[in-house]
Amino acid sequence: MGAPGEFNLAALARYGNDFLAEVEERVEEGEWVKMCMQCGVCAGSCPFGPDWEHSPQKIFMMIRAGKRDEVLASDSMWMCTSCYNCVVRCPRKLPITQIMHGLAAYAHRLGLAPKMQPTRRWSLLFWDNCTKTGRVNELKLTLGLYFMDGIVAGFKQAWTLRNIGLGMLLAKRLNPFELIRGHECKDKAGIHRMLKKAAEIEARKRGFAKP
Amino acid sequence: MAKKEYAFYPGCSSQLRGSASNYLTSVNTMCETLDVKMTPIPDWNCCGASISYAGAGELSRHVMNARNFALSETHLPGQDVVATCAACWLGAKETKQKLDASSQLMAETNEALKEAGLQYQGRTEVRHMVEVLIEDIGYEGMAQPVVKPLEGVKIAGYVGCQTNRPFGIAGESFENPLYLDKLVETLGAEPLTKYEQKVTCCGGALAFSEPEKSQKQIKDIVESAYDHGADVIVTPCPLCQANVEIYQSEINRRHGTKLDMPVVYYSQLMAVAYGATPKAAGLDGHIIKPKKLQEIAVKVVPVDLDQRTRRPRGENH
Amino acid sequence: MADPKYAAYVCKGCGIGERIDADQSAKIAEKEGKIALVRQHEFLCNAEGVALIRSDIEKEGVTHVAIAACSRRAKTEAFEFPGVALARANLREGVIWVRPDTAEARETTQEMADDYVRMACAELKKMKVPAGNPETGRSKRILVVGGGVSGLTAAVEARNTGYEVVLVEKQAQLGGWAAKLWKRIPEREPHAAPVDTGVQALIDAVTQDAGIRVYTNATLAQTSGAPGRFKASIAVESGSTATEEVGAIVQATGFSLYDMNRLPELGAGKSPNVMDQAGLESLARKAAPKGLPIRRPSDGGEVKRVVFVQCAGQRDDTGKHLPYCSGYCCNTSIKQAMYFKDANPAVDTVVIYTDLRVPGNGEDFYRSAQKKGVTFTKGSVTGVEASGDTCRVSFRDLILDEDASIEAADLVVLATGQVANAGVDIDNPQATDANGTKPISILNLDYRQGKDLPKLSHGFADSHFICFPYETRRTGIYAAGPVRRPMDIAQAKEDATGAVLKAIQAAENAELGRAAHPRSGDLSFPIVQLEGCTQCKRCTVECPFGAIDEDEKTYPVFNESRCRRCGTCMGACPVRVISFENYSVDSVGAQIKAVDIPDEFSEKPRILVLACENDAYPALDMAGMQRNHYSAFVRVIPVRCLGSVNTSWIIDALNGGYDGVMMMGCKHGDDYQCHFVKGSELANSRMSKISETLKTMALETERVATYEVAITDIKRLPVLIGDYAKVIEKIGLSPMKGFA
Amino acid sequence: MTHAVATNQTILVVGGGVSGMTAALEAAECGRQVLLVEKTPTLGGRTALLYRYFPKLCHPTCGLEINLRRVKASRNLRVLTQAEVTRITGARGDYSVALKLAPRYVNENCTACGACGAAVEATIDDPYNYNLSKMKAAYLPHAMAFPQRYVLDPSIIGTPDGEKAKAACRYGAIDLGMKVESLEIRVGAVIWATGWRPYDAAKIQPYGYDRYPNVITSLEFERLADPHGPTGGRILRPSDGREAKDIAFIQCAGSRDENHLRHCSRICCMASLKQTQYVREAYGEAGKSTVYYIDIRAIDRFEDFYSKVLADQTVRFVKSKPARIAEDAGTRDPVIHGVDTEGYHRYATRHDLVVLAVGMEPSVNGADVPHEIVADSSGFIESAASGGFFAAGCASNALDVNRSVQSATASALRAIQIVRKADRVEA
Repeated sequence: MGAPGEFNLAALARYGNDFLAEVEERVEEGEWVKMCMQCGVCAGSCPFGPDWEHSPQKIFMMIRAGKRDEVLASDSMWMCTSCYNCVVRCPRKLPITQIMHGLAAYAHRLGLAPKMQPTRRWSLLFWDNCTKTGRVNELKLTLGLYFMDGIVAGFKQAWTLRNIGLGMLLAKRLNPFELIRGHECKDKAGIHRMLKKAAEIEARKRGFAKP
Repeated sequence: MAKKEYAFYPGCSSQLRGSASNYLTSVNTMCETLDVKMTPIPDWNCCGASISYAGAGELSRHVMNARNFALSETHLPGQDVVATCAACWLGAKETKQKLDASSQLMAETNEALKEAGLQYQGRTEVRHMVEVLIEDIGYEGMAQPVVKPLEGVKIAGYVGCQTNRPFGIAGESFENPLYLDKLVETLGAEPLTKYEQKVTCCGGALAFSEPEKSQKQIKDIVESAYDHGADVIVTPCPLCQANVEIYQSEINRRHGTKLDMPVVYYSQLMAVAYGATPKAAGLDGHIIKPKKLQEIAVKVVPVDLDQRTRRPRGENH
Repeated sequence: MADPKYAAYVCKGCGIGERIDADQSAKIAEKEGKIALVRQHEFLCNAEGVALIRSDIEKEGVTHVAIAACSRRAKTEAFEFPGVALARANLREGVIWVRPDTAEARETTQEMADDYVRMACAELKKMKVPAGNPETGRSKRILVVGGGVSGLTAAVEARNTGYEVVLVEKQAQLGGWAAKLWKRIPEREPHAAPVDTGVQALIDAVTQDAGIRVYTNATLAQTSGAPGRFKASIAVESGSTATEEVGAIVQATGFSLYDMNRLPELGAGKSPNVMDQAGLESLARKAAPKGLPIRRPSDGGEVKRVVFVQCAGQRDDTGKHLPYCSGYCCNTSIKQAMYFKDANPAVDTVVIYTDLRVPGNGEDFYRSAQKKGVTFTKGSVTGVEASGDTCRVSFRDLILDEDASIEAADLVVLATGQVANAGVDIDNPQATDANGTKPISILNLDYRQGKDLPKLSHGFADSHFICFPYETRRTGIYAAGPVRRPMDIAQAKEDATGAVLKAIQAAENAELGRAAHPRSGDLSFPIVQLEGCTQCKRCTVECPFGAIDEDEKTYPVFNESRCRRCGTCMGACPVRVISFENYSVDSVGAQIKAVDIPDEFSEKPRILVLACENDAYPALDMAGMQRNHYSAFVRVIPVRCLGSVNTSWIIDALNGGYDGVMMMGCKHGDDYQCHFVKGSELANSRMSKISETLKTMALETERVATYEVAITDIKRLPVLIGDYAKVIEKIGLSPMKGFA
Repeated sequence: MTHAVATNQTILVVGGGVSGMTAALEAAECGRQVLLVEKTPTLGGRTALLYRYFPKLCHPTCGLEINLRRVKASRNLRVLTQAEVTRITGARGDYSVALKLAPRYVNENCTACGACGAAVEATIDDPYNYNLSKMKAAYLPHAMAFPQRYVLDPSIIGTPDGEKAKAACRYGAIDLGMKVESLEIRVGAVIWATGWRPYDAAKIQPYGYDRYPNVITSLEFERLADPHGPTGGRILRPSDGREAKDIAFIQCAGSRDENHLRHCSRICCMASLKQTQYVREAYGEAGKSTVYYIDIRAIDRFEDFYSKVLADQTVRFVKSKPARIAEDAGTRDPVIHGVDTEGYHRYATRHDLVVLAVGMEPSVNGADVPHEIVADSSGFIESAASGGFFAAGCASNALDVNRSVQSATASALRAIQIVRKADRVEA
């Protein structure tokens, strides 16, 4: 995983542009961070606002203040539930949702994201699941999630939510045969080649070490 | 030859035997009545959804969507790609916009697509089924086939997030969209226009990873529907539908509440109003049964109706 | 001019005819008013009624017209008779509309109307048609004091309008501060980058124009005279003085920067790398034209990090520094940050602000700076310490809510404010300015009331009036640019253009012997009978516009074209020797005397109301328009300004048997609303002294009351009047009745 | 005065608000011929609808009275109300202007006695109270209206009400047959002083102006505080007529926002600071004002006023652009949701009334004015010094009254420069 070689972390100056520049180069929509005018609309618009430590606008200020470790190790951007409230209300039209996702993805790539952050793991699981066959295998995805913390925890979780699972089953909305052979695309191989290439290009473009 | 034809992008959840398969069922029934032909994009793939960000890079996400565009361009030339799932629509539309805006991103995308032997020309238009209904069919067009007005059914229109933001439906407000209410009215039911949770996020993306947080959202959404006297909640989004419906029991367990509010798709309302059988309207696909709708669905169609509407629905499923 | 011929017209329109006995009023005009020609008309303001008056003027040689109809504020275009003296009795807004239409009210309403007719006739007899000020202007040249952007603009704009200009600049070169700038803030889209100051073009335009006489290294040794005939003695470098006659003056003497050395806590004086915005401009002017980067003054080292400290010594509540905001500094820091970013995006630039103040399109400029990577931080700076060739800026980050610091800043720029170069404080000539320096006079006016323009708040020579930013207390002298209010180049140019128009107007008015704002076009002017004068100096002291000087024998010397016709001098004069042709101690005194005073057993008090014609009188009118009723015992006389009220009117009224006097003027004090600045305040202080006189007359002090009234008091006024009527009822009718 | 004679030495001023009146008067008092055209039936513009001015808290009608006196006294100035410019052709120094004059249905015989108003029954929304109240369809716009002459609303023409009005007038002032007139005039220079309009608050959806009666605009609040206003100067809630004592002021409602107006409207901060003092004037210590802001822009000596308000115990400042307003279903109290960004404090605060400090939008956007005029992307007119057009006041930028008058005075001089060149040519 790419430690940002050309960014001089040692001399990361408070309120200097170093970290901002890093974000602009490596984070999706990162070039927007500098445009925030600290009005706070995003902070007030987030349904999960009460649950996180730093609001988006505050994270943007922390980036400008050069607080690299605090930002990247933060749990806050993982709280984004992609509701886009902040995006449509931002008076500066910042794509805040995308920036939050981008920061999270970057933190993960650098291995700085909180290890046990459930959304991080869920996100990885999802991507892995849907790219394996080109389509989501909802049953495997669900089970995979239950058993994320090991067999025992998995069965506990499955047991507590058994009614839901059962209900879904009865409602023909959970298909047991997905375990053996679920939905999938015909051209799996093509999709895999295509995604491999995309990862390479992205790494090249954003200056990451090859994935 | 159908009145209208579209390249259909059902998405993972609303494919056959998916968690929202009843959405698909009802959409098919609805489209049949409206004489709209939906041809699935051959070998379509998952959009990646917004939640996949940590694993996916920016480009990978765009490439996934572009693959679907490329396929529809090749196999269903000239047809708009129509999604029924909010996440699919949003992901695809975002990719569409990004690629339109950046020739570099377009080139990179095609560089990747080449690996799968595909190329995207940039001609695809991405739309939501709701847009098709409002813009191509129109409210009058939707009203025309109604044979069973949903009289006396009080319906809370729950739009949720991703069908509404950041793109939304043209001419509708992000804070107070009215199209579900208009649609409900069109079908002869009673819209609860003052329902203030219509755009509240259900926390769907975090339903698994942060259950108690998302269930708090769901609780508000459902309780407010009760406050306004709703019989049923209607939504255009499979994720909203699933979350808001299936976690009610869990919420009851945690909070000792007695939530039992059915959550259905607009397409199901339409199918029922158009005289479809409960099965054809996908009413059997619910954990919380939409009783009022079922009652209407099983009612016999009055005979004094024209040819089209007398034909029983749902046989071809 | 032929013998005066008087005519009175009683209108019966708008219900007057039904509510009052017009025949009786007409008879009163004839018998008591001694008006030869009295007519009644059903609808006087229509074409036929106006034609009737016109023909009387032409055929009958009528010179004085009294119209008993609606308010003097209504139907002005119909009742306009050039060259004819006009008095109006307000029977509509002033009588029938403020009285109930009831049988029992009829008698008192009729008395009200009759009195107003008597008053109009009496006034008319004392009126003359103003001939205009004989002391007319000779020169229409414009003197511009100051050769910065404001002064240069004033000069150029005056020339473009066809007026000659004399420009005096104390420095050797023209251009002022603007000439010291590298670039200026853009005023047009896209508001993306600093633009050329354009000052050189202005300088060229001025120096190449034969119609502009430029004196550099020059100051005003003395300014005397009045609009249309100012005499400016200009002291030039050689030591000699040149004398120029000019019609009006624009003072564009600009500002000094607040002295940053008063800010040691912000590192001023601790390191050459700490500078004010002007300091940075001079660095930019040295480097930028050669395409070189700005370097660190201390050692010529590379500049990697620049910190801009906003509100340095401004918006200060400790009393140590400037309490106000200079307005331009946020945009200036943005501009200066761009100097660095445009040259080398790698340079870190941080602007530390508490409120970023970039109104209007400044918002676009702010956005452009953010795009270029300028970092904006809401914070308050607590200190700047120099160590070696860099500085440490400590501040409270108000967003992150923590103490923070920026290390190794190569440059620290302090956004200090503007201090007006407005000359001496005429109220306190010894006072020092915000920089602690004792100002020297700029205009050296030989006016009785001081050498320079009166100052407003914080030492700026601004106008106090929101609606009239160019209202000066020295007619014909207009301040422009930062001497008036802190401002940037774009605003200063606009301001100078406006000020020139006012200067031109003053010169034109002076030539025609007319008054300037707010009585624009008024041809009357104060006439003094010096033989009666006791040299008490009250008029010369109290004139709000410094129009009256004193000769060696301390007799008042009137400068009519400095005068604004408020009548404050008339009100001040204890021996009543100052008057206007159409507004005099007599013309008002006669109205007061004309009122019929019922005897003490009548239970009909009479209350004299002297109302400011700009606020109180319109408020009474509008009360009428809303049909808000009030007592029939008041008799209202509009006055130009409460300052023009001569105490003798009050005394005469009380001696004549009036039971009380209400004086309605504008708000005074810091937020005064008197358009003659001091009128209502002076009236107030005069009346506070009158209580002694009342005692000697054995009268209750309540019999004279002053009120601050606003034009919006349409509901309050009837209440005030009602309450006062109750007071009179309580203390009883005046014992003076019947003695007059 | 419908037949205005004008020559290429005449200055045309479009707009009869404080800027237009100032430009017209200053030019006329310099001895120039001026024609002032105003779209509505009265001079005075928007400032006539304000209760007080900042920072002195004096009354706009006071200055208006002086300006109207100047208008009445000036022999060089002619005024046309209900007149609109439809076309301008020609070049600097010699323009030909087409004017459209809407019928007033009342002629110069009108004495403003009010009989017609008393006679008609129909009522219409009162734009002079921002439609917070109704007025008779035969009306005098407001107490300071000039010309002081009634107006018949077109809606009653051809109705019994129209005839009632005619019958009630004893002076033959009502002419139901009046038609739209068009007029072609020649002028040398044109000053655009078309002013501004409040940004449509309904477009700011998160604040629910279109859904919640107790969310109003700053302009409407001025009317509530004004003794001439619909409540006689009492601050009452639209929903239930209760006194509003706990009032929120939300800054940048439509301004500084790329979803609405990009620019800062300059006046709103001071306007809200001023309005907090209305609350104090009405309730003393019992009143409560909360100002939600991004930056308080109290420039130059306005800072003194800001300091005064800061010291006022009844006023609270929250550095936050509120995210949204919800409504308490029972009380209809607006509840403001957001985050105080100074240290990140979440709030959900209930108020009696919310006042949106709405932004300033030029009334004439670039598209509507003749092509000679250069307008920026916000619609503000940039006076092209090269031409014979000049913008004054808020048509040129977001300005307060004082700066508008400065701007108008400057444009008057520029216009004079054009026409004097013209008369040179003539001579």
